[in-house]
Amino acid sequence: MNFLPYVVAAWLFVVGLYGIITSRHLIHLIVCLAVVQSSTYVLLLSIGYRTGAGAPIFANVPPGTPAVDPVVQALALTDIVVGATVTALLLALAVQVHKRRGTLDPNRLRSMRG
Amino acid sequence: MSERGRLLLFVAGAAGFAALLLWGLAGLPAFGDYRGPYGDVINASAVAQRHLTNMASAINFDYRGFDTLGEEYILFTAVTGLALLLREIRSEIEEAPRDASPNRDASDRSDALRWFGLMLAGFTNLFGLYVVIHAHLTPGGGFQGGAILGTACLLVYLAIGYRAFRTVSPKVLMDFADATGAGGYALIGLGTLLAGGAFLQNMLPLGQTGDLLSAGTVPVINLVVGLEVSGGFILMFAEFLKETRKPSREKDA
Amino acid sequence: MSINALPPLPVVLPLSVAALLIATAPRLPRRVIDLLAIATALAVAILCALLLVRSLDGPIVYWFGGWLPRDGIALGISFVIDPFGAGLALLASVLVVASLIFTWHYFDEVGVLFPVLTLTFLGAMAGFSLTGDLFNLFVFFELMSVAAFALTGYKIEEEEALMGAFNFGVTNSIGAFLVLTGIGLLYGRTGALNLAQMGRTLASAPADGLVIGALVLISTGFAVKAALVPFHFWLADAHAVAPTPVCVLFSGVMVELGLYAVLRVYWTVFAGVLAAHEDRLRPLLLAAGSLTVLVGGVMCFAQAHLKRLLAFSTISHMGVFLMGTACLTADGLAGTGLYVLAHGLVKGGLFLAAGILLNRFESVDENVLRGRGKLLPAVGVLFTLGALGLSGLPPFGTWTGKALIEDAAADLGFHGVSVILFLSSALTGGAVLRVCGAVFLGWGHKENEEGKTPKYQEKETKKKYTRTPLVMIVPVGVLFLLALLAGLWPTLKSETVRAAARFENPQGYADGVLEGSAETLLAVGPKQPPPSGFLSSVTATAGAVVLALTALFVRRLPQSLRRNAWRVGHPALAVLRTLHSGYVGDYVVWIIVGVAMLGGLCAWRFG
Amino acid sequence: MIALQAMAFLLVAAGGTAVALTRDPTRQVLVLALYGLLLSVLFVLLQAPDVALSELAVGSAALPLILLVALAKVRGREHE
Repeated sequence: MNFLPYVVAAWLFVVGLYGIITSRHLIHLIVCLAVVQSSTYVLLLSIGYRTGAGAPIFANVPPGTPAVDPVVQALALTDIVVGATVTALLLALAVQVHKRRGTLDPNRLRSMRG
Repeated sequence: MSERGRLLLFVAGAAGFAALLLWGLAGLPAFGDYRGPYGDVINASAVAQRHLTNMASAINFDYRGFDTLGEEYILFTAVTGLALLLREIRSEIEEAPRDASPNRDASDRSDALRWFGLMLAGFTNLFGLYVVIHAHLTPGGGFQGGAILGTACLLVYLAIGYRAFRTVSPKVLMDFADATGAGGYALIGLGTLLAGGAFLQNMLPLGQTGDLLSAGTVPVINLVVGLEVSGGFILMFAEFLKETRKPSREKDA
Repeated sequence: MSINALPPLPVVLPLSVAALLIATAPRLPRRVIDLLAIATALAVAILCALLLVRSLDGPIVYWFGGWLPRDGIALGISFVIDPFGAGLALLASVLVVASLIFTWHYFDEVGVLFPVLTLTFLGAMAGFSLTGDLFNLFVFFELMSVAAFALTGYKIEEEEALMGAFNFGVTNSIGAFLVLTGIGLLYGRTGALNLAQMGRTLASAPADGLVIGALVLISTGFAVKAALVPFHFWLADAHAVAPTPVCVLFSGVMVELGLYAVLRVYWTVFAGVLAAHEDRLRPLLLAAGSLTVLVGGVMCFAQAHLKRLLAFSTISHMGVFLMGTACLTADGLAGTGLYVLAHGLVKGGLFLAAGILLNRFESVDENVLRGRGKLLPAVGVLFTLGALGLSGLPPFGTWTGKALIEDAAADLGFHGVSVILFLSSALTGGAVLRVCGAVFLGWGHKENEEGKTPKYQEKETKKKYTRTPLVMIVPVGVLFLLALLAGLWPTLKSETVRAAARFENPQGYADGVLEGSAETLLAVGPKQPPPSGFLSSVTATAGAVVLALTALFVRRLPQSLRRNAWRVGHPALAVLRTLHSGYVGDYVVWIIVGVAMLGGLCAWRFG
Repeated sequence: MIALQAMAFLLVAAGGTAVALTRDPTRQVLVLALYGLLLSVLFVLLQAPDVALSELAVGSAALPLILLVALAKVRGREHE
């Protein structure tokens, strides 16, 4: 258990990348990018965890009760909103590509080359 | 590169990459052994310093409020970018939007479904509002509540239709929410500057810990964030929904 | 509000105005919006200049929310402003002013959206340059990216533009995740996000896998933005298709900011713990820089699409900048700083000039434009001036920077660096000079190659002008003038060297941020520009002229020579061209391979 | 608690893998919504209720909905 969370985070990063490079559909590719991003949430929250401690909310427990790190939680919150916006922008590009070309297969779509 | 070549190169690269990641991760303290000091300092002092109980909100809206300003602007910029990317261009001949015909929406869905959807949307909205305003006390806040509010408006679309969605979230109003949400955050900061404090310094009275009106500027900023996030999410939905209107027109035509 | 309240303003001012414009847009006439945007960018430029001057004698430390550090632990976010950060923000705002003026007749159909995105882009770049907090750096990185993706995809009727923006978005997002993973590693070790505090904590133990892993992840993540080989593929795609006024900002300053972030993080967080390894780091970075120079330079010369050509020239120059900073000395860094400044101005001007051609002739293809530029002698003169500036002809600022880098490398015994620098200047300057000869003088012959690039592009203004409007020409001239001024300004060089010495002093930085103490200023004696730098720069320009003329009059060379050159050069070039496939999956694979390779090399050198 | 967390981590790893390996975009979006749910559960177990709520709202509701809308736009128009 000591390092399982970190291994899971690394795995999510790599498996998301695998999805991206083998993708046959731009929207599928965007979703795989979201998987890569989820690796960072898992990593951040695992780093800030403390065994046996509670959530960093002192509404029903007195201040001073052992709590996990709230900083990584704040970072993860920011990260989630950022992820959603980037996904939406890429999606808009994909929708427009489809409108022009009628396909979303990256093998048939290219930016400039050579 | 051939597909096979790409995959082989990826496997080699990913193996090296994973080895690097694991080598780095092995240097971390074991899981469950967070050592601080940043989070511990805030856990120890924020209740006394800021009269609030939710530490994540304390960080997002006070200690590291400047990050959140940037984050709000990321959302704002994305919404502006979506409007740019999904704009209607001159070459696309525009007909009157299909849903301008009043009968269309009603015919698709049964009454029971519509009522159920409306009720669900109503509850979700209430829940979203609750989540927004209790940021400094319990889990939740402007992001989560804003996202829930945005999703609630989408439920209206699913239950009744596009026109109803636009009625509960008129474009002008949402543009305004989006802009004032992001701009309002910046203005709060400028206000604290004018008052002689540091940018985004918490200068309002802190009140009683546990009250709805406590923690100084935290609930104010949180409301502004809620405004921005809900407006931003609804505008994002709206841009994409606008897109879906077009192909159905083509098919019918 | 006292003068001490200035630091947040370069970020907050453009962001506030952007929101204001969206809220009031329906009621404002187009010209008011434009003027407001230009005035805001000008105000940011003035603010940055003020901050730059004030930071010459020591960094300006500003704590947001009034959260001063306690016992060496930072509670909030700080801006730490030094001449390098303020200078980059200043460069960004000057380029934004130029590009907003240039777009006076542009973007009629999108109204307020373009100025709004440009202003948020400016605010993000300013924040990115000034911050002293690692996660805040990440936030501004993302803000910058989101604005940049949207601006790149502006021409939604062109498949290349959409896919260029898509590739840009995917690769840079992966870069951001690499950075964030690195931040996670560092946070787990140090429990801090403030750069100074992280550096201090890290220095208390020897370097291990975590330190090296974090260094590699953060450097490569930002290297995607900095377009260093093999992370560079997205750049040419995005620059070739983005509207020209946007390219000015991308090539002129955004890409350079990627390298700035690597340096900033290295010199505040890693320099302490890796101090003993500097000698082993240097050759690694110099090799990476050389590779970037050569790939960028050769691909630049091989392009007929003018914007893509300029994009590859930026990649080549990024290699030079990496080599300058790879010396890990004050001279090398100062040389890079000066070069970045002058390059940004020259490259910005060149992109704008390309925009004028696009507007007049609806194409940026060298073969389509051949001879048609004879109608525009003024633009031709400016273009040639820019090409010479790009090749580092004295007294352009590019020359001072390059000479300083050469000296810094020679001081360390790396004499080969001058050869690489010569190649970079000759190839990129030569490519642009070749275009000048072809377009404005009609020299050379059409190549028989299959048209790889679309010959005609969606033009960026509503109507085609029969006379080039002054608002399009003047910004080009002003940018070149500023680049000349950067080379002639007497104290600029010595001040930059002084600032560079401070930049590379992690101890002083940490003391200044966490204790608020005056920095231990190192005594640095600025050197006089040696004549060797002058000579080698002129040689590089001469090399550029020779290359350009050779390419233009290749048919007058003896047949056997041509055939042999073709036999040697063509296969290599073909491979290089194939690698730039325009397919995002390939680009992602290269990123991962690059990370793995750098990781392996670092493990081998330091492990 | 530890066993529960370990299980949640493994489920998240499996969920992420499933998302990456699901080739059909529409089905993938549904798997993504499920994955968002798994992540939320994990975050609750890591004592991060704020992040869990956020992931629930964004990752398993808002984002899949936007994706479905975009897919509806492109579906059935594969021509050329």
